[in-house]
Amino acid sequence: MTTTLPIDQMIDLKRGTISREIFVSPGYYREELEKLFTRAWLFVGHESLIPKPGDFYVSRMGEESVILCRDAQGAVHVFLNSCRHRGMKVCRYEQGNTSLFVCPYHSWSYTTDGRLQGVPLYRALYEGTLNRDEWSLIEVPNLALYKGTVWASWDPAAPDFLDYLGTAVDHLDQVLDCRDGRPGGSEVIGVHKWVFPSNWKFAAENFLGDTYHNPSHRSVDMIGIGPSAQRGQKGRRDNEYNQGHHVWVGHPAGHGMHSVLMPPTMEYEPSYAQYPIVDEYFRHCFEERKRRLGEKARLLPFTGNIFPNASYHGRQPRGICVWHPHSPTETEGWRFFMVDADAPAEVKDVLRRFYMRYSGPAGMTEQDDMENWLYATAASRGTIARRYPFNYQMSMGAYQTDDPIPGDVSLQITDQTPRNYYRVYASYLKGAPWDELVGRPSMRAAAE
Amino acid sequence: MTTTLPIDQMIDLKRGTISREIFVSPGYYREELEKLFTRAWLFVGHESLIPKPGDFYVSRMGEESVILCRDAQGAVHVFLNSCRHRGMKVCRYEQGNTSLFVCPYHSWSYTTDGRLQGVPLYRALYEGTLNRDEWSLIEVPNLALYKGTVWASWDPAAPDFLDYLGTAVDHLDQVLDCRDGRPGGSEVIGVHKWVFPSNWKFAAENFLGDTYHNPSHRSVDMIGIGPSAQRGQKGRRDNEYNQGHHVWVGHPAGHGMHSVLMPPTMEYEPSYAQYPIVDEYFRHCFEERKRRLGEKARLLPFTGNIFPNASYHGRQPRGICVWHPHSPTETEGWRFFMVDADAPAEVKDVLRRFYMRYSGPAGMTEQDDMENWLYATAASRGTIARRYPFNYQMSMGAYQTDDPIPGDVSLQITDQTPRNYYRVYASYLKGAPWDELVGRPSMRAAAE
Amino acid sequence: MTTTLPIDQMIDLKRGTISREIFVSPGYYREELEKLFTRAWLFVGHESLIPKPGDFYVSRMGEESVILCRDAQGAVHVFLNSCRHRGMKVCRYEQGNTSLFVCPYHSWSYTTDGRLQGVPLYRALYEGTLNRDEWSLIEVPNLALYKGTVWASWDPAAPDFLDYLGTAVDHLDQVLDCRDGRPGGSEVIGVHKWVFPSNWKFAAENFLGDTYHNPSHRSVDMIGIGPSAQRGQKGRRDNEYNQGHHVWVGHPAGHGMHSVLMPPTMEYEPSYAQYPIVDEYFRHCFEERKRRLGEKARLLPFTGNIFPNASYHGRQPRGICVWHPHSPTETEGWRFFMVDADAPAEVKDVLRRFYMRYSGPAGMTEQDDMENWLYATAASRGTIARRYPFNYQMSMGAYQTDDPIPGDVSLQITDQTPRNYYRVYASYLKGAPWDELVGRPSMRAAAE
Amino acid sequence: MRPLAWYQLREEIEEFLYFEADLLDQRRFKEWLDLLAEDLVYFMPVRRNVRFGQHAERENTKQGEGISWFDEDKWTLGKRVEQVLTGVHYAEEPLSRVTHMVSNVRLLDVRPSVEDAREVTVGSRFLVYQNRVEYENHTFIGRRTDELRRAGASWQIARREMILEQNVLLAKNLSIFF
Amino acid sequence: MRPLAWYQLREEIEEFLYFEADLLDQRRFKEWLDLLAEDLVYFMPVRRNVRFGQHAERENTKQGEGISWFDEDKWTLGKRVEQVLTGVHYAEEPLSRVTHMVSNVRLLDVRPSVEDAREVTVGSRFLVYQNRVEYENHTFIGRRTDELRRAGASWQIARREMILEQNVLLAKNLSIFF
Amino acid sequence: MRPLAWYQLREEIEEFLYFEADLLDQRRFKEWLDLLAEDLVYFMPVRRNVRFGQHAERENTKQGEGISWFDEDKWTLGKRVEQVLTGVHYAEEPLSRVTHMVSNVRLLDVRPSVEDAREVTVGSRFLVYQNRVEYENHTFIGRRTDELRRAGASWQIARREMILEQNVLLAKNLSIFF
Ligand code: FES
Ligand code: FES
Ligand code: FES
Ligand SMILES: [Fe+3]
Ligand SMILES: [Fe+3]
Ligand SMILES: [Fe+3]
Repeated sequence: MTTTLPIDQMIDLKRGTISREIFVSPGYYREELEKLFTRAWLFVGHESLIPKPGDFYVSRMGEESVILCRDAQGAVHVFLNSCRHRGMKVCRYEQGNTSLFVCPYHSWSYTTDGRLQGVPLYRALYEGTLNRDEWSLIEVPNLALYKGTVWASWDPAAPDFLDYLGTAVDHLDQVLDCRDGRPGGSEVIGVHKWVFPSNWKFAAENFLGDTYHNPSHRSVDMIGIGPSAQRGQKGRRDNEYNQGHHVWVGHPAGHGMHSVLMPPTMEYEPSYAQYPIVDEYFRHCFEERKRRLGEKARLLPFTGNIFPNASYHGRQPRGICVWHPHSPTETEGWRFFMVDADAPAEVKDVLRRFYMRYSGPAGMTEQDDMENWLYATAASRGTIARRYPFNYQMSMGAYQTDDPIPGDVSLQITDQTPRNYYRVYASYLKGAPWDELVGRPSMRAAAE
Repeated sequence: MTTTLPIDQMIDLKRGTISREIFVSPGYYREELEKLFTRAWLFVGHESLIPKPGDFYVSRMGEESVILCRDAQGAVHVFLNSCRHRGMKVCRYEQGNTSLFVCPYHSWSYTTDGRLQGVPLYRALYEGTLNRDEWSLIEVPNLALYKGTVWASWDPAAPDFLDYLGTAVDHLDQVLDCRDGRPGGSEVIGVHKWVFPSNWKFAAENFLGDTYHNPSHRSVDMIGIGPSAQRGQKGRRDNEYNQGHHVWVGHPAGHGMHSVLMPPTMEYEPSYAQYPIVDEYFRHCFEERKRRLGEKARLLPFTGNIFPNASYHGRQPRGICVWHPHSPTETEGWRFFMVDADAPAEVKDVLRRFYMRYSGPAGMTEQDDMENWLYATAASRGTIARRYPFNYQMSMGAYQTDDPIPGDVSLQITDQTPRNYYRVYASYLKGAPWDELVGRPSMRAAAE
Repeated sequence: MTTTLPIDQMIDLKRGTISREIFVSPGYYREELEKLFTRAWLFVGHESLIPKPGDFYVSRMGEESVILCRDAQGAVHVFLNSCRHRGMKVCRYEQGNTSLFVCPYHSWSYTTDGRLQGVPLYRALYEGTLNRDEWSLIEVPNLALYKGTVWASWDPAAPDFLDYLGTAVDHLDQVLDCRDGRPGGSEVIGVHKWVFPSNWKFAAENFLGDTYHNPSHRSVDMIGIGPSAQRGQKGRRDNEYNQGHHVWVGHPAGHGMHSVLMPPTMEYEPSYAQYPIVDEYFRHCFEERKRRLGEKARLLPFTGNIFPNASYHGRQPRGICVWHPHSPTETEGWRFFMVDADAPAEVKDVLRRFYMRYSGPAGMTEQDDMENWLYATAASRGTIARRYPFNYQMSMGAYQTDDPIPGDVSLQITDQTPRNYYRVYASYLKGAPWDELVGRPSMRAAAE
Repeated sequence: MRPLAWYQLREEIEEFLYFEADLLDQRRFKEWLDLLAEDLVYFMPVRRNVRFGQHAERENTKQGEGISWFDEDKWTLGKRVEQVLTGVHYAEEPLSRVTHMVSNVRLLDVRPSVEDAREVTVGSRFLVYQNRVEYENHTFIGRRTDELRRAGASWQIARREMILEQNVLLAKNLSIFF
Repeated sequence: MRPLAWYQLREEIEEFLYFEADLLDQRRFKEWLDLLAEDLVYFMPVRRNVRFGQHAERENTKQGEGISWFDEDKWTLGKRVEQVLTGVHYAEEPLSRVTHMVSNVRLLDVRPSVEDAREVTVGSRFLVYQNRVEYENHTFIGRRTDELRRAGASWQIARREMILEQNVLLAKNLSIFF
Repeated sequence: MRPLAWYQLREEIEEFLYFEADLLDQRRFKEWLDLLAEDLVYFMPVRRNVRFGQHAERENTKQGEGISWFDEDKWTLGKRVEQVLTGVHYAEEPLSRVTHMVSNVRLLDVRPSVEDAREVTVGSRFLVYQNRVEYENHTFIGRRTDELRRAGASWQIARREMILEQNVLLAKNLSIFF
């Protein structure tokens, strides 16, 4: 189970098959940690978690604990949560405010901008040998703040975050912008953290546009748990997308999403039936957004995944979920639940209640996802099972590029987004240059 | 602990020593999974568990879950319990009856003969790309039904099951045939499943004829727990074998057993002292069997192991136990308890009660086996310990071939059956051809 | 995480950095088991645990269980606790007295001097093949008894224990000798055993003279838990060392300690304020020791570590702690608590109570050590973390050799003892000859 | 020593909680719903690792604000029961094997009086053991505070607060009731 | 609220079960045997993963049929005790360290009457913690239903059904009593 | 059946132990100290694996001799509380999340009489669940025997013996109270 054959032998995009090995093998898992999570841009958190100078929030990148913090000058940093002296975790609180990170072991202390400040008995014991400047907290070389969200990459050579996002930005914006179209303005109202015995990629793929797994949610669809359920509506959510065309879009850098393109004539679809005030609020936001964004307003987000492991829900519910790897067969999920910071209290209350019953380990919808991810992972570990690849043949070739919107666009449910995702995944495992990773067309042709 | 030196350096049949490595090393364990459990015939179950069309029973082969099922036409199949789409376990029930195996993840569905039938939105999403016939459930290429028992091998080149069994069949028959000599006719009245921290081969060896570990059962022998214990008899069972000669027999394909050869003059040995009706029943069976089988009736089964991991108890108790590997140091035991399907209710009741107090994790006898297997495994993991091989020198050379019965027959307690077992074991790990694996004499000479 | 680059690339003594790899990598861990724990002298126990013939105490060496026992003739032995037949642990009691170790599995039995005595049915089954003398319990080729303590090495070529100890013996003596200066005379009054998720070397280093981690014990220092705390004294212990100079000493074979050199004029420092009788006793011992040892009496022990994993506390508290490796990130600690065998009952009682509140998992002081070792290990496992070595630059070069006492002596807190420790550690992993391991000066120059 | 009536009341309440546990472990979910008041509050906060001194303020998420594990009403719990009963709620199909152990049952408040107890605040501890399929094995341990309301001969649960002693949830799902 | 006698009886029964647990954990196995009626039925079924709707019929093996974990009489339990006392029952040598936690003690039925209680059906939960040698560590959790019979000043166990919430037994042995 | 007073007393004692558990789990450590008698003995022995027949003599270390896990007085426990309250006792910083489950509460002895109970010997079982930071997770299970002494309207703990069912301690620390 530790064989690591060339990754190209694992991923056959022509035939539309992908080996189970990459979902269970410790070998490929190690490669992911060393070649993928150390280069790709990863979601770290949200500025609303650290509004004031000295505020910090402990997050993760790959398998490692990192500190997201705002220094005394208000600048945002991301540090590895490990002391440079003998490695102790310098911050074991989840969130808070501080002027110094004092290591519990030998009391080296670091300022909120990472500088090694306090070294007990420095003059007597270290003067002339220890160069404090070389022993600051390990900081990510690349940090990006985008509409409240915080992203980081460990690779100094990484392209700018917006280049990395590329054409996926239009979709991500619909998640991060206010419901009435104003840019940004979201806040995180809570976070769920939990571990589950599944490979992290099952979770990422699920958001990449695996609309095909709808039947697995039959139980909630039958009973109705959406914001209008008490008025007898079935299904998981309101029908905001009724008038639109669903699109599944893959982007050069591996991002993929399921969005909806509404008609120019789009009308507000009554929602939140049991909460008139909320319905009214969203009707207002809808009209306002149409006015403000015009043509661009036609794009509504459903779900998506920013390569490699930052998934989002766009509207009902709304939030970002990161799939932190623990092992080939264990993942730690962190979901950041989002609302417009300036939404009315009643709106926020209705939303948070819906989020809780929909999402995460206690969510009626996602519990069934977790169950499938678990047993798909388990049943793929065996010697015989690993001889038979997974099937990714859905809608082969059925997409057009940059039409009607940027990216490889499919108008039907498709495995094109995962095929695209694993094309890029393979490039990381091959240590490809960034040109290829962010998918210059030429490169893509080559890789396909 | 992951060294995998040539297996021949681990097994020294001349000197009668075997390295501890093969009982603890992840490396050899992986080799077993890849080269042994993918080729050898494995016990899967019993037809009495799936009497009707559509009946299924979820079993295991090596580390993997498989579905034993009887299709609508009544034919028996064994499938890997994993969806061809994205690997989900298609059946998470232990036993039942169905017309379709519907995958919970994306609802692909398979008929009871394994064909991929339902693919949601096939025409729209897969037509022309997905060839349904190529994506049936993964079925074992070799399946054998023998007197109610079901066996399977993953190797298309595997010989017929009866060739594989070879001369071991005479002994296995005594387990599977009716007590009165009629062929077959057994039924499974229950199954125990449990996990224990020991290498699986300790368990297999125990049944291979390790009569030498008798002293480990001193506690039950002292107090008496057999079917006549309430009449003051000590020991674990009745003395059915009193008049016979014990024989330990090794077979070319690696099977080994401890049986008893009764004299031509054999008489029924009063048993089940506290249950006159049962005693009478077995007396009748004994006479009837003698009449029916004549000379062949002289062979009575004690314990045995069909290579690699299907062990049996022949009479008191009676059943088949499979040792499923979980890791080098963990095993899942499945015991199928057997009786004659047409035995009187009182007989079945006395037997099942005896089986329960004798066998498995709650069995007074086998609890002490488990304890020894656990600590023998644990004490063999260490760096120093692994430098000292186990001793298999008992009764070296003390056997004759095909006399008085087929196989290498020893008339005294012997390590010849395990020596023979590990000779074959080594051939599997060397990827030997089937001629060698089923032990053509020439081949054996070579290997020795 | 299983890379094993040349150890020299991990340890940079010139720069004063050591890679995190050796604290978390399974590869280096395996190397330690195979090249270090199989050669170095390890602490096994104390004679007071096995006073009488037939007494045994089950101990550990590295990952393995060993039996420390005194044979019928009164000679002390250390055996691997595993049967030569099929590996069963022959002794599952912690301590006791016996004339034979009877294996529960097949009843082979061994005398207290390790000879294989009982082999059931020997004549019938083994005569002529099994040479009993070759199948005794596996005994350590090197055993040393020193002032009550028992040490062993698996390497037949190992130097004598006293050569191995070298100049560290003067410090160890202060732990093992009576408080009044009489040689030896200690007894073990109890043992703590517990497991904790940390690399074993964090624990060893802690005793090697990591005085720098004092701030981590701020909580006990603030409240005062020493033998005089009820009289309002703060800190962890009495101020016995007030008048002395602290010294940190590294020895060629890798041993290191923190001791105190008292002035020739040293006076007894009142201690045990709340126990006049105990105070009086120690005053008497102090004077008596001064009289008896003269100049040598100036050396008082604080903490130390005999390479590789036998740590000690010298006075308050007093005992030896062994750090048994379980995995790269798990360790089993065994602490043997010591007092003078002939100390008055009240003294012993005061000491044991202090030991319990100070030491081990229930000890107020060491709980905080464990916490730091755990999270230092955890935070060093990550892919990024492993790219940044630990800092060992404290007091670089600030030591003189054999002045004022033997060894590399530093008069200030230093990383010289760990630097020296890892120099030797690297030699073991390189399979160096004993000359180098016990650190002939020439060799050391070479290695530095 | 308290008046006899207090102990009798405690016994009565304790029996009610044991009865409830039996309904859940026997999967009599609809009968269980009948024990819940129409205005039920069912709350399990998320716990956070905070600095000494900040626990009262910041350790637990608050009912009625932000995101907790559960902050629900009876309607939602009814939906959860409905979902299990569809037979296709895969996270509970096959059904989990569950044991609810309830201990440390304490009357924290009785209103208006012990003699005429119409509302009681009850503290207890729970250990909920969930085992499913073959190897899924979880033990959820924590503290409960319930508001019970007299309902004829029996009681109804008006409020339940469950303090699960975990930060990162060490389980894939919370698909069972507490 | 129930009559006082009911609660007194429950307390009496509960104390009996606690007393029994003490006998087991203190390894007073022979005294424990004295608590068992001559016609004792001691039953622990094997649990199976079945489709929704089939649980009542097929989830648990049945007492008196086929193979369960335990389906025993007093004689067999006596043998188990005897075996431990030989000192060479290696699965219990050295002896396991065991704690029986009993909770949720409920009177399910009292016959013929609370005032004259001769037989009672009692429900409870068990957590049996077994730790042996150095690292063997098992926690068995489940539900018990006991039939108790008045025997002079004390009680006897006439029937014990133990529902262990596991399918594949996650332990190497069941060498202890429940 | 025992006199009613006995059961009332048992209820009173049980409530006291539950109250104590609440103080600990709510981290009201100073209030907890007030429940301890000045001459308290707080004892947890080390358990050993010994041959059959030697248990009474050699299984557990003895109070007042040698080395146990805990063999302490009130002063030491006071120090332990003080240490936690410094906010820099890192083994408890951030504070552990702890649940104390107490069960099998039995009156083993009442002195001088049930009517005038001034001292009682109480047996119980404990399950102490400790979860800290993110993944540290420990369950300590065992048996307690307490000597309680009437102190005005309440009780004081004069002696507590805790039998933890482990040999090698399967936890990095014992930084909490039992
Ligand atoms: S590890 Fe942080 S100061 Fe030493
Ligand atoms: S995994 Fe089975 S249908 Fe998708
Ligand atoms: S293993 Fe010890 S006698 Fe066989
Ligand atoms: Fe989903
Ligand atoms: Fe056996
Ligand atoms: Fe320390």
